[in-house]
Amino acid sequence: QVKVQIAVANAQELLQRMTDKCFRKCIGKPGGSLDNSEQKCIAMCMDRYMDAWNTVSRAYNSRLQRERANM
Amino acid sequence: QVKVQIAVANAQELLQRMTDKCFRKCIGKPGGSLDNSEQKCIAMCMDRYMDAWNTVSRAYNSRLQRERANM
Amino acid sequence: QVKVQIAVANAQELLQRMTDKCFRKCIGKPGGSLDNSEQKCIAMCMDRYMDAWNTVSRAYNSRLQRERANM
Amino acid sequence: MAELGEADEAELQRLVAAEQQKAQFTAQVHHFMELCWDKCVEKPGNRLDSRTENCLSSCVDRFIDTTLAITGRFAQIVQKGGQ
Amino acid sequence: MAELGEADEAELQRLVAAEQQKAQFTAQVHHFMELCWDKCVEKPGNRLDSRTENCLSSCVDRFIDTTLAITGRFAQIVQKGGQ
Amino acid sequence: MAELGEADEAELQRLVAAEQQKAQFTAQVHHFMELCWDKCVEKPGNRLDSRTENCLSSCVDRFIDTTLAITGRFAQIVQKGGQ
Repeated sequence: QVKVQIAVANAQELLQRMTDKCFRKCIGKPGGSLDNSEQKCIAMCMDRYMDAWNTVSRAYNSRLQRERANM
Repeated sequence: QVKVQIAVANAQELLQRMTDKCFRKCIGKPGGSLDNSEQKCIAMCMDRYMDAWNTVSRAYNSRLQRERANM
Repeated sequence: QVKVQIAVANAQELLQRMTDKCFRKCIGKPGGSLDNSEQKCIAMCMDRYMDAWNTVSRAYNSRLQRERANM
Repeated sequence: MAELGEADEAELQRLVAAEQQKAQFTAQVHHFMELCWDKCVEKPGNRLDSRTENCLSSCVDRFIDTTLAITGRFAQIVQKGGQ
Repeated sequence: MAELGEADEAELQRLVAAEQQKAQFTAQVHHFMELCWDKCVEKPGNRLDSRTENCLSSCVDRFIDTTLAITGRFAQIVQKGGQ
Repeated sequence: MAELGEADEAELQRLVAAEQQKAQFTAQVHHFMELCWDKCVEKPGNRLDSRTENCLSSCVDRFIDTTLAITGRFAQIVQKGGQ
């Protein structure tokens, strides 16, 4: 159960940061509702954010392994 | 007394954030003293920050109530 | 030993903030390695950051003393 | 200090919960201000004009819309991945 | 560990208070650096020229002026509101 | 709850250490995202193109290079100062 709690906390942290970044990227001047292009932008931003997260994790992980190999 | 402590902590947090925002908005290149226009800008910035705080609180509150009504 | 721990924690905090600031200042679009001009920029940025830290500390300290003298 | 009776304890818990909810509300308003102040207020003037007021209210609503959209889509992705 | 005598305890409290004050000073300097570094330092050069040095010192003083102005005005508003 | 035997305790410590390491890794990835997302991703498109992917990977590596450069230089300065 502790593991589930950690996973939930991690997901919340990720969602919060993603929401902040995508709100800043996709919403210029906030209007009366999310228009179509804003909705599309948010969906794409979210998918790209998770792609980028994976790319960054892989890059960090492989760097850690190279550093360890050099020690 | 606990309530007073909470109120003081809230006021301090508000003052700190307001000071940061108004310093960034009103002071371009910092000079030898706060000149007249900077002083006026700070006073107005502070009043507008509190107005904005109230507007945002009301908007958030009414959204919370609409969401609850929809559940 | 507590003092050493505090000193280490302070140095780490300083190094982290300095690294963030100098990375933002010196690395535009990250390339395949740190090129020569980026390396020089980082070294200078680091020295200037510590100079600036000392200037800011002195200014803050002398202001604190002036404020105390006025009380 | 005297021991708390059961009724007092329930009352105390209710008070603590109410304070926590208020603190959460306040923290959220600080967060909105962080995002919406720079988006909506350019030069602070003599009063908050109606355009700025509308921008601030819309900023709150659009941010919540964004949160709901992202959370909903994320839940879908997690569910599909779990099958 | 031996028990602390009263004198030692007072000494310990003094030390803790001094460390707290230093930590507060350091935290405040970090905060000034956050605000003033980007305002005053453009491209880091071979030394901190006097214009940048003056900008940094003034930045600290103007920020403290701003804090005092806002805190004072806020106290006035609270007092008026409390009447 | 039954008392933990020595073997269980060692196992528990190993698990806690592993979770801490994972949490540190995740926190570091959040930090990279904070720095690299704005540097590398302009308008989010239908997929992460290879230029953006390279930028993100290089961003991580260059940031670590910067950290090592600064930490090494700082250690040198401290040692010289300590002589």
